[in-house]
Amino acid sequence: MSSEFNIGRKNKNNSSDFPNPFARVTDTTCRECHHKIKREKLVEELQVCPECGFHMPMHPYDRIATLVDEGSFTEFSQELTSLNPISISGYEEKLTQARGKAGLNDAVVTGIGSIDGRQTVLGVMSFQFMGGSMGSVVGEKITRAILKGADEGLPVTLVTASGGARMQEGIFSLMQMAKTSNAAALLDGLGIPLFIVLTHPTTGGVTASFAMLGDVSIAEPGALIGFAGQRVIEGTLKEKLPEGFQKSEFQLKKGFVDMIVPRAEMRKTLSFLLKTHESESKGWMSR
Amino acid sequence: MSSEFNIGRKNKNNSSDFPNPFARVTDTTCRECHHKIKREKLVEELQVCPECGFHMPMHPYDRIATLVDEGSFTEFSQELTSLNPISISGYEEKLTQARGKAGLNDAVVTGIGSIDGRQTVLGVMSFQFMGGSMGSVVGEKITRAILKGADEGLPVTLVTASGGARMQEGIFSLMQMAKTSNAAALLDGLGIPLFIVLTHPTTGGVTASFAMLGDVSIAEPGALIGFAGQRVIEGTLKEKLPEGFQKSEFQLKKGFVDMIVPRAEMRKTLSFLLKTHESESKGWMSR
Amino acid sequence: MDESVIQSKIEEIKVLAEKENINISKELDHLKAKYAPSSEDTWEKVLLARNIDRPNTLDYINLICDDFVELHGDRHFGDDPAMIGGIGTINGQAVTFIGHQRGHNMKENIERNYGWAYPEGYRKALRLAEQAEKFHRPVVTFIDTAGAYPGVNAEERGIGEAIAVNLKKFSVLKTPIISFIIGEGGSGGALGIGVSDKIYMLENSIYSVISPEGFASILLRDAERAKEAAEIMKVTAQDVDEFGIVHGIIPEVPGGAQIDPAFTAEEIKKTILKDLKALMSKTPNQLIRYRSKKIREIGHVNENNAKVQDLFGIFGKVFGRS
Amino acid sequence: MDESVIQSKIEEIKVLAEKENINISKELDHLKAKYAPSSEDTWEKVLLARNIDRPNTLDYINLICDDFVELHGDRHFGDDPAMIGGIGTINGQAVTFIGHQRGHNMKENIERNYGWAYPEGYRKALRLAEQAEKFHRPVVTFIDTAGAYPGVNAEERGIGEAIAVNLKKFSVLKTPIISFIIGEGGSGGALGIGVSDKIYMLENSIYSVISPEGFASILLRDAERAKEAAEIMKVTAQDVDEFGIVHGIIPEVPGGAQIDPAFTAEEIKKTILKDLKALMSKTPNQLIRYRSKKIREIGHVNENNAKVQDLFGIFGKVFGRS
Ligand SMILES: [Zn+2]
Ligand SMILES: [Zn+2]
Repeated sequence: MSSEFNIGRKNKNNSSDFPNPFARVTDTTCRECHHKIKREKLVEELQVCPECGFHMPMHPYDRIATLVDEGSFTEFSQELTSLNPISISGYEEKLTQARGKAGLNDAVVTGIGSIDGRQTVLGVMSFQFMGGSMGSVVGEKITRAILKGADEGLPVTLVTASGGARMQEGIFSLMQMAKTSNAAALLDGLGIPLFIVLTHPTTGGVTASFAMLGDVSIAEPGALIGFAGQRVIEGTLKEKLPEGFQKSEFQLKKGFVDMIVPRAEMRKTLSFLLKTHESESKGWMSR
Repeated sequence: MSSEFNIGRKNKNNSSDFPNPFARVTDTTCRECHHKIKREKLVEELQVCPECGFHMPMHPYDRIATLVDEGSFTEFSQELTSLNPISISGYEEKLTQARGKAGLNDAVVTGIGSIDGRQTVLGVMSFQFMGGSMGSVVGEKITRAILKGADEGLPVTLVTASGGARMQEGIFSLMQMAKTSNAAALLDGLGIPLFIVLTHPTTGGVTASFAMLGDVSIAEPGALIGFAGQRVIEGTLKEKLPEGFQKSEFQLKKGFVDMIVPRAEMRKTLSFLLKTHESESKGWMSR
Repeated sequence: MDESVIQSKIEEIKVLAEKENINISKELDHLKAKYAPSSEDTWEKVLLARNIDRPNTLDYINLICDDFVELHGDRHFGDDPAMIGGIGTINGQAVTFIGHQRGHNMKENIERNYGWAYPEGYRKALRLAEQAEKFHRPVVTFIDTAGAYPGVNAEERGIGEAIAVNLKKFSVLKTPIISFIIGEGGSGGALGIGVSDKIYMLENSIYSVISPEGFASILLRDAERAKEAAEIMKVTAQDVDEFGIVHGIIPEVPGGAQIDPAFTAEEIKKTILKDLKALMSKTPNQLIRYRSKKIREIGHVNENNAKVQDLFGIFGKVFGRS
Repeated sequence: MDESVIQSKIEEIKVLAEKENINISKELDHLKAKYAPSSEDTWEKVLLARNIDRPNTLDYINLICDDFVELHGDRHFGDDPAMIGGIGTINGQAVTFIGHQRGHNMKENIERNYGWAYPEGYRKALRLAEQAEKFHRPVVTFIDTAGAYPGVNAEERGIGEAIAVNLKKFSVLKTPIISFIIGEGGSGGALGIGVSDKIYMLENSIYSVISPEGFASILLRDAERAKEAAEIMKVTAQDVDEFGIVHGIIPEVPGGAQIDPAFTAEEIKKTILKDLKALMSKTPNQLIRYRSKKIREIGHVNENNAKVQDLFGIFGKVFGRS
């Protein structure tokens, strides 16, 4: 477990001691264009490759730092950890490894923060933690986050990154799709907005549940967004994939995302959405 | 004006003297396969060609007779006639001619009848009357029929046949699309069913309004159903029309009609729908 | 004091101002436009309504809004570039904008399909309207199309159904809707985003059930007689206003809105702000009842030789007594 | 008295009846099936669940309903033959049926795309479910798919979005929903019509987050180890029932439902009638609250080493106190 991570963990309910943004970032070679990038440059660019524009996966705490007002974030449900519901051998060890590697208890961080003074519940997934897969903990934390918004009348913003369901939890992981989608239905019934930010990659059971249920859906450029895996489509069905298949730009053209927003403008965009969805504007209307 | 027609007109509010079904039918040559058909055979076959199955346009009174329980139909708004809202020269004369030819005041007959004892508001269009075009009278009568259903809690069944908006009424004919669709919205809000029977041909402004707003949509076999005219698509845009384009079977495949029902089974099908949409079944549920 | 007197007074002031080297020409142009007599020539209006330089939906949005974010897609099939939409703020008030989008040149027009929208365009419009309803944002639509796209693909994906559903759902949408016909308002494709609480036509816009060319070819049996058809059909803003179908006419500078887009944009903006003030004081039920009644009253019929309106008492049943 | 004792008693009676030439063998077969011990072999169940002769959705509808009318289309793009639906009556009660449709031979399977539905299939399912809701008809769904179609076209038309919207909307649909997994219940494609008040699995059906083959190839790194994967994943009706995820198991005759479809159909029919009696006495709010709570409780987590359920008091807020 890295020392940067411990800073965050120790002071988990004390937002002023939020872990240093990008403390975990190191010199990196871009996976897309193989350009070498110094740590300082990468931090400055919010982990976007200055050469090819690839938006690299981010640690949830780093992402949160780029989105919320400084010191405004309070995490909740941080101590939630997984059991082994279908008794898969090796799952506990895998979880322990992932915790150490990602510096998180599971694949999502949830809390409340504000953007330009407007509060939102915020859930940010981590692709580093077992491929961002959704098991009982991710399902429960996303559900709690959405219901927290419902309960407190706060907009909910979820930043997705996931390979899909966590197969090690068998049928229980499938059910998290229903659980998170039901939470979205309840939020919808109260007329409270759900904003979804789709980042690279968002696939499988997360795409087929809450990730596609945003009132407004924003994608980062070049993110892979889809349900079926590309290898399944190519392999099993021998279909040739069209150019740019399942990328953000493809999903925009196909009508499934509202806009593509570069990481550097994400905060500003969310701020505008929070402003234009404010509940004061309801005043004139009886429900 | 034919004598058969006068029978119906004279006794307009007396359902027991409903005009003799098929009194207007004569020996005919099928327009599709050029098969010659004797009057008796044609009546027996409900004006469906026994050779090629073409479902010929029917006079509204004939169609009503094939659908409702004998003696159960009472017409309303029969006296509604058109004005000349944009002062088109020759429109009044055209209307007078059409009245004589079709034996109707305008292109739709509306009333209340029952099928196997279950009441429904019924509106049946006539393609013979100026191509079933929708002007102020058709718009008003369809709207009244739908609102009658809303007012009395009765299901509404509309049998369409139309070339589209009545251009002689200019912008007023366009507005009938909004009017009939608004009526459908109000009916929908009360949870009362709207059943649509699409017959040959149903196109233009009628397709782009109430004809596509059925809770259940039934098409007769081989009916042309579409928005843009085939000549417009072929002529203006030089697009080649696919086989069976805009026919019932095409619309079924494209997902816009629930089922294709031959004329001989239409009454039975509507009866089943009226039964399974009965309001008693609401008893268990608070609204 | 009639319009021609005002016009000549304005010209006098302009000459004086120029002599004194005072730059008030822009303000004077506006004043002039406001009191300019409308062109009497119907065909000239048809041509102006279709003018490629005429401000389009995004032009007006950019001139009117403090900020605007475009939203894309119908969530079913695609994103139609001929129909755009998004959220903007006008003097801080959030508004959902929806409109047909035409181009200013060949390249843009090919990209935008000349403002002929596909079913997915109308479904995007409805999605954004329902999003606005959910969050109690008013809706402003800009109508600028010769019609829905009359092509094989549009038919295959149900252009008739898409328009019909919009007519139905916009007519009972629980949030204020204000529409502006900014160019050509053609047929069901125009009406598909045109069922509203308030609808205005720009001075040189047209609104018709079919294009003059179509009318000519069908009823006059000669497509060349479009000019004549336009007269017969009564398609100008002034005609349609006289029929009581729109709520008013938005002025343009002489020669058309393309000469001074900002002037017309400002007029549109003022109209939106004024109407929103009135509409936002109403309950959703009041809005829908008014909107339904207004639609319900359009048409010319008689019954036993008397002009009739018969509401069947249904509005009470649908809306309660509020 | 355990099952094997019952079985031998049944055999005794059968022999007696045959001697006396009394034809009660069918009744006895059913009795036998009801008390037959389940096969202990997981892979056998997987193969039975996929058996091409196994009764499919339309088979059960025809066996259960007095009358049935199929309804088609999603009103947006197409009619998906892999997902069927319509209105039927059971002892006079109108019910909306929805289900994946597989074929019994190659030709039918090609026509039905092997029960792999496209987005338009899921959207048709939702349309019919919302139609049922509007007219207060209960919904019965039959789940029988290896999964949603994993192809380019399905992705292009938003298979993920279509399933997600179904999960959301079925979970708060204001009418009773009863589901039966009749064969293979594979992944999101199964769940897409599987969010219900009551869900049952047929004795030889399976329910899983991914196919055993997929699990084997990803987690066991060998697609050939599917048999082993099926054991590890715990996919049988008996496993899933033990997890508390379904409400019960519907019996089949020994050897599988294809041997006596009428027997299983009758069991399904009895279950529907019994459940409808209970569910139709509830208000829509009660239904949704129960459905939401049931979904909400599925999952195994701990917090500070204690097993938790935390409802945030939200249900009161959403549903009121009724
Ligand atoms: Zn790069
Ligand atoms: Zn024939």
